[in-house]
Amino acid sequence: MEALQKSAREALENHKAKVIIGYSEGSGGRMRPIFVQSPAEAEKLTWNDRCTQNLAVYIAKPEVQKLGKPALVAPLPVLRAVLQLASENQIKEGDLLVLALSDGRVTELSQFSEMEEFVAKTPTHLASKDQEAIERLEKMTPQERWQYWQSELTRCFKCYACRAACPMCYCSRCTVECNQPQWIPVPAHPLGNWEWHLMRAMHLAGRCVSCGACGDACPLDIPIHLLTMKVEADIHREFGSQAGMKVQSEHALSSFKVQDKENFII
Amino acid sequence: MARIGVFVCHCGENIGATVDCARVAEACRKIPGVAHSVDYKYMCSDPGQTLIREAIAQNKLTGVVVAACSPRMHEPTFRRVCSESGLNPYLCEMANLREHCSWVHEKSDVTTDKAIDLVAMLVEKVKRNKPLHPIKVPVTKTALVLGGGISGIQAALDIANAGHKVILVERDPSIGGHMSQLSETFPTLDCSQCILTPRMVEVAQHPNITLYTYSELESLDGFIGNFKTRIRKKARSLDEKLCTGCGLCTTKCPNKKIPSEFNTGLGMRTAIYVPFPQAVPNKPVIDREHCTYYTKGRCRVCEKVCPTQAIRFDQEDQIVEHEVGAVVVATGFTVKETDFFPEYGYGKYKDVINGLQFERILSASGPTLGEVKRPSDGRVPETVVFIACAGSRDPAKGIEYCSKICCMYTAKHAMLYKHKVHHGQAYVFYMDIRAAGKMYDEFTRRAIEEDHVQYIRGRVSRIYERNGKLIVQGADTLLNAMPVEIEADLVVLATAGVANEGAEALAQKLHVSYDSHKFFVEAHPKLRPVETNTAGVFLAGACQSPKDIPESVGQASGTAAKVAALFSMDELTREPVVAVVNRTAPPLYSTCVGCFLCQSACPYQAIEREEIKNRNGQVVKTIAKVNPGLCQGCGTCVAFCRSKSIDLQGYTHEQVYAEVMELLS
Amino acid sequence: MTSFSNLYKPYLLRIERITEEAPGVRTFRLAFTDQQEKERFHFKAGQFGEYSVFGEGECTFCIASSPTRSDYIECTFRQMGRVTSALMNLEEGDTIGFRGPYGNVFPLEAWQGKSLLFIAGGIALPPMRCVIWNALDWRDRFKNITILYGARTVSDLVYKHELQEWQTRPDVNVVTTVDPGGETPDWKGKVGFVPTVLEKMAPSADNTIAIVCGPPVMIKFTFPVLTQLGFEPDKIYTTLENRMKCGVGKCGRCNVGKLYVCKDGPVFTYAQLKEMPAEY
Amino acid sequence: MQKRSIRRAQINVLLEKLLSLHQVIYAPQKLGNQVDFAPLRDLQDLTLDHIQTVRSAKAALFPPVEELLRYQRAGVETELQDRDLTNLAEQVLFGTRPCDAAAIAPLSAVFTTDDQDAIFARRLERTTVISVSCERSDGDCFCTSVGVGPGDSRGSDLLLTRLQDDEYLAEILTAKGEALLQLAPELFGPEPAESKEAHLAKVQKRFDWEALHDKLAGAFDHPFWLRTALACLGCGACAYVCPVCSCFDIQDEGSQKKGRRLRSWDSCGLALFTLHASGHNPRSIQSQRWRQRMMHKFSYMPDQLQQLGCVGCGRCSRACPADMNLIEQVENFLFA
Repeated sequence: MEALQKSAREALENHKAKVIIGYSEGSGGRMRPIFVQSPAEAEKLTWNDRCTQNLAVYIAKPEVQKLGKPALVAPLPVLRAVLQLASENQIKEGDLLVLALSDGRVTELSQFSEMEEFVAKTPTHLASKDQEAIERLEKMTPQERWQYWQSELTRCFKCYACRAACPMCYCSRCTVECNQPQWIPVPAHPLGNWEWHLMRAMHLAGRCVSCGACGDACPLDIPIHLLTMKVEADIHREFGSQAGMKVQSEHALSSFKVQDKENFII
Repeated sequence: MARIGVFVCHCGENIGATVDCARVAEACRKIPGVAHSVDYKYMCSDPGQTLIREAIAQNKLTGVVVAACSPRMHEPTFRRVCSESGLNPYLCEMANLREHCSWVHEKSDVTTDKAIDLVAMLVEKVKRNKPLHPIKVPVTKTALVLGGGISGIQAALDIANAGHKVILVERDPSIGGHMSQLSETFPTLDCSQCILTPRMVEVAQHPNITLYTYSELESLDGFIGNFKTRIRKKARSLDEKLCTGCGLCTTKCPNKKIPSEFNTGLGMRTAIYVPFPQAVPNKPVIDREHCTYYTKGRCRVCEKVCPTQAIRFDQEDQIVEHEVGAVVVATGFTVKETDFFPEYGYGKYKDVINGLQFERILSASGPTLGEVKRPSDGRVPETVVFIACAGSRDPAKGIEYCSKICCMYTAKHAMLYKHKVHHGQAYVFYMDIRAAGKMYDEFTRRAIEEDHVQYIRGRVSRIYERNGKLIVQGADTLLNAMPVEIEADLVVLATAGVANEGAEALAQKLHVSYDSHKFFVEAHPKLRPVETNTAGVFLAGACQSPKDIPESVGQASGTAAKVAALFSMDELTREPVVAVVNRTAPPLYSTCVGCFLCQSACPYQAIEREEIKNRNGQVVKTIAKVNPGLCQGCGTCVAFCRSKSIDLQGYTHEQVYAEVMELLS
Repeated sequence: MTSFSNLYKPYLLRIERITEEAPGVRTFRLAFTDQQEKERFHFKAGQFGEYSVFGEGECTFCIASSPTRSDYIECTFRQMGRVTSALMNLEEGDTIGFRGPYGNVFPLEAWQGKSLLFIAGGIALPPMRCVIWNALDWRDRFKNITILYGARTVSDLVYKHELQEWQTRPDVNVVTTVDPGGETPDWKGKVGFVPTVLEKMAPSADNTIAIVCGPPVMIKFTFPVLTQLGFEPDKIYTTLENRMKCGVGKCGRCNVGKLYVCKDGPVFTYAQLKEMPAEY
Repeated sequence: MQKRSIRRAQINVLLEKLLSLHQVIYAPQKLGNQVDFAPLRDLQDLTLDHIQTVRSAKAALFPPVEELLRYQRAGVETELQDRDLTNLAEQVLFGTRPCDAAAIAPLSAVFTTDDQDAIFARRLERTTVISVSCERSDGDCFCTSVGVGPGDSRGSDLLLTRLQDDEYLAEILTAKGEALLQLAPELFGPEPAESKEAHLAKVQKRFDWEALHDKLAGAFDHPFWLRTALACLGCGACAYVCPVCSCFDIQDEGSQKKGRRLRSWDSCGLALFTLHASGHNPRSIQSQRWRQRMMHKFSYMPDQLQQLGCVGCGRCSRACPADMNLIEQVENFLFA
């Protein structure tokens, strides 16, 4: 904790960053994102297992951008989100600093190559509760799984907290908000909910950094992160690529390669 | 205010016998927005077309649906009719009542109902069609030909003779390619160099051809008619303008023990060298890897002896840039080395050689001056075993395909050997003899029947050395797999023809596809054999798959015809069915967020970046932009765009959605 | 059990006539399909309605025709989004939905005896056309009537025929202008932005009401000019166009401060606007 | 108003009775790790051992998706089918907390002031509210700061307060409450001797809403909004769990030929809420939208409808993925 506060303080004092986006103790045992702009405030920064928000989500926010160059307190998923955003041209090198957290140490990273190296040597497995939940779902029959998701997704009231909490959901106009035509129904009825969540899972396929922030954000505790995590794991297994590992990465599902079979094109 | 005209065609009995066309026309009349609906026996006939023309004028139609056959067949016909009647041709659509309905169903009411649905869907689509205009792209009438082998030479000459500029780029110091290495050519046994050299000279002297030898493609950008290319001219260490090609430097170079590439390692060359006497251009090049000056910092003999002071040790690679309208890829192939074959000694037996090496041994300009001498001791081999299909057609070796030329050149080799060593014995191990081609089968038969080459059907399992002889162990599968063992003096492997090293990297530079063997892939194996999937990039010769000389030349001329046809136009007209990135009012400007995943998904490199600037000239957003010259309208980007920011003109989200909703409601 | 009627159930109106005004801009003349509904229906200048294409949704426009002509209502719209695009595909004879009239009104009765200065830009003439015709139909109740109307280009001017008609009337002073570069060779009006032209016209503020409708940027530059010319803020009227859905002050969209534009507006004076948060 | 007593077991008997009369009972039930309001199918699922449900009971009066009408088109003619309100079920909100019951007043003020929203009004007419006073509270509760209390009877037809282990005080507050009593008078005992005050949760008053209201009036351009809204992600979680928030959207579903017009929940926190078709957005950044939420609840609604838009249930604080705690925000604002 002291190491994190020290790094943050130094980053501000040395003008390496104008704002540190980090975690602090919030209300009712919850953690809260904070925006530290002066060295004195750095003591509010903290880090523990309850920090589930993915802070990379704030990089694109206009109000945050106005504060100047940010430094992100970055446990692995945040760092991966940064790299994935970079690979999708949403961040430029030098736009931000990362205070990477691992094993209680803080590493200051400014170059993408440094971040890539850091990520490469950090294990990326899912949290055991998520892994177990996915395995439980995999063991279900299709009918059971259908039932499960039916009951979970029917509860959704489409507050879009999942989307808001996801650093990869940065579109200025989400597909559900495209109304010419209105592909995805707006209302939160079962069909509209299914279409929304399946569409989101597809849109995150190959892009999800498996941070789980969407599921944690859901006020109704719907484990939607399992959908994107499962798709991500499948893509990792089938194509060998993992989101948020490299800036110049080949996006498994959106890369045309000349050696791809392409009989379908002509 | 849509005023759509529906024209239902009976196509004679084709549709009329199965679908109640009158009922279709009547039902369509009731669709909101349909101002006119008729049926007619042959809509594509003159009277049929006249019906459409008159209806457009009388009913002030804003869109036309012709319910007839496949749009593949008559869409151009009906679009032309609309165009002639003052209606934008892209406001005309066809509902395919023949292939999609009458041909695949029995006559019944539900078949007619389906026909009505098909038309109604198109009516909803046409209501949302927008006038489109063909895209015009200017054409730079210069062709880039990559590779100076026989294919490249032929293509370059044909294009140049058609009156267009050609830039010919060859990686080696001389053009000529593999053909220049060959002794005689099948099936006529005329001297390869004798027929090739005049072509080489013609290339060098052609006013329309700019030749870059010892050069490689650095990059290719742009699109059909409008490519920009950068070519790396590797440093020859020589001022080519001053050099007269006298050859003094090559004779005086003290470094004489460098295996000659031209002679497939069977002969030696100097560090400053001309690859072969007939080279074009006849100018030497310094091999910096072996030159004593470059490796040890002293010598400079060539510089001293050069009568024109043409040597330039400090010369650097040079990048030249050209704008070209088309690219012919004719980079050829290579053959497997003998070290690929563990069963034949991993290349360690000097007297196990490949076919190309045997060509050099047979060649009058070769290391033995045409006398058949084996590499190990220079003796004339008394028994020579030729092994066909060395590597080819062998999935275990990862080369499933037939290399196509080996049967013929093996017959030629055996025949030429017999012509030169009359008492010698030639054996050919083969699997099948593939001699389809004009005078080809006759040729192999001559080898067997007239020159008494002994053909054994079977594979050679092993070669090993025993008492100075190569023991070739195989089986004769025509004799019940009877083991065969031959004591040979020389073994010639007809090794598989494979893609060049670097073919993959080149394909990526050119944005063309390649197969699992790294051969470049044609756009269609039958109907577009010389085109690639990248418009404006064409293929010729063995870079596509192993080919013999007649086929390579034929394909090169075919390619040249394609290029000449392209260059016959000042502008290319393209279908406007291309993707477009949406634009919205500021401050959003576009719903595109610039993730550029479409860019990596596009098979045609058609997605570019566009910077949107505000009034003060500051970049406020970078979004995707589709280059209409490159876009083929495949729709991959449309499907991929998460924010639905890309639409395919003529098949917009709105149109497709309206069609689907019409069907569902 | 109390009897309620469905607030969101629209009237069905038939498109009687479609007029092409400018590129992407059309006017529909609409008539009630139900005679009883027609007779019950009354509105005043400045009010708006929710027009619907069933299956696409609803869209908000002012009623562009005058309440003095009660056989029909008219609306003019520009193709912008989903509903207006669907409206574009409709034909004469088609039915659309209409809810309204909603909102407050221009207090024409209170303006009696005064001069009226109408200032409009682009597609914002329609909400004002209602007031203009209302005033012209009551011509003797007002003193001078001046109309300043500008658009980006000549082709973007809407109600071209009516502009001509007003121009030929001796009792109306009409000034039309297009933005620099938007003029055609035979353009006889002025060239220049509306606030600039207004400044040069320098109409008298004496006993005059100014009614301003236009894009936000035009309004922003017009108010200071009017103030400079001596117009009091409570003598300057405009109409706001916040996003709306319900039209009856419930859905929350058009909320500006403690007001709902749909219920407490859309007509506001400059004096009122100054008191409101700038969320429009 | 009369006071009676009722035992825990008899409450269940009352609910059974209501179920047998085909009344829909919305009641708190355990769902995974949460307690949420949902239509009660089995009394086993009922729980009262919670501080607050995740969602409010708002959905029973103002469902997340509501059909407004159906349409069908043939040629140029359109036929509208009005929403049939005669078959709306009688329903009971059971186990609402006093804050939830207090939220009905501001909610109906929105829907019934000036133009009556028929669907809402009809639902409200057919709704009976049986609230249960709070015995416990947590740090997110602040009902007392906004004029509500843990034993407040406002909005309830019947208010239950637990006195002993299984004995409840039953306050019959309205005619609908009286009807409940009449439904099964044998279930109710005499008025208990004890008053409820000692059994209510102690919710500390954190701020003075009138002071807040007054300060907000001049605070539209206060730098506070920009600073404090940095963490706000712009989702609708706070609005969707709120018992008062009632912004909605109207959308058609189906084709142009046939379909229905639906009303669905919307939120002023979502970026596109106020976006004009022209691309202009009066509230283009999140801090403006956050300000709107605060202003609307504590300034605009009291001015417009004489109702505070907040009942202090604390759900928004619990649901917020960025921990934008409302009490803290208010306290910070009052000191800012």
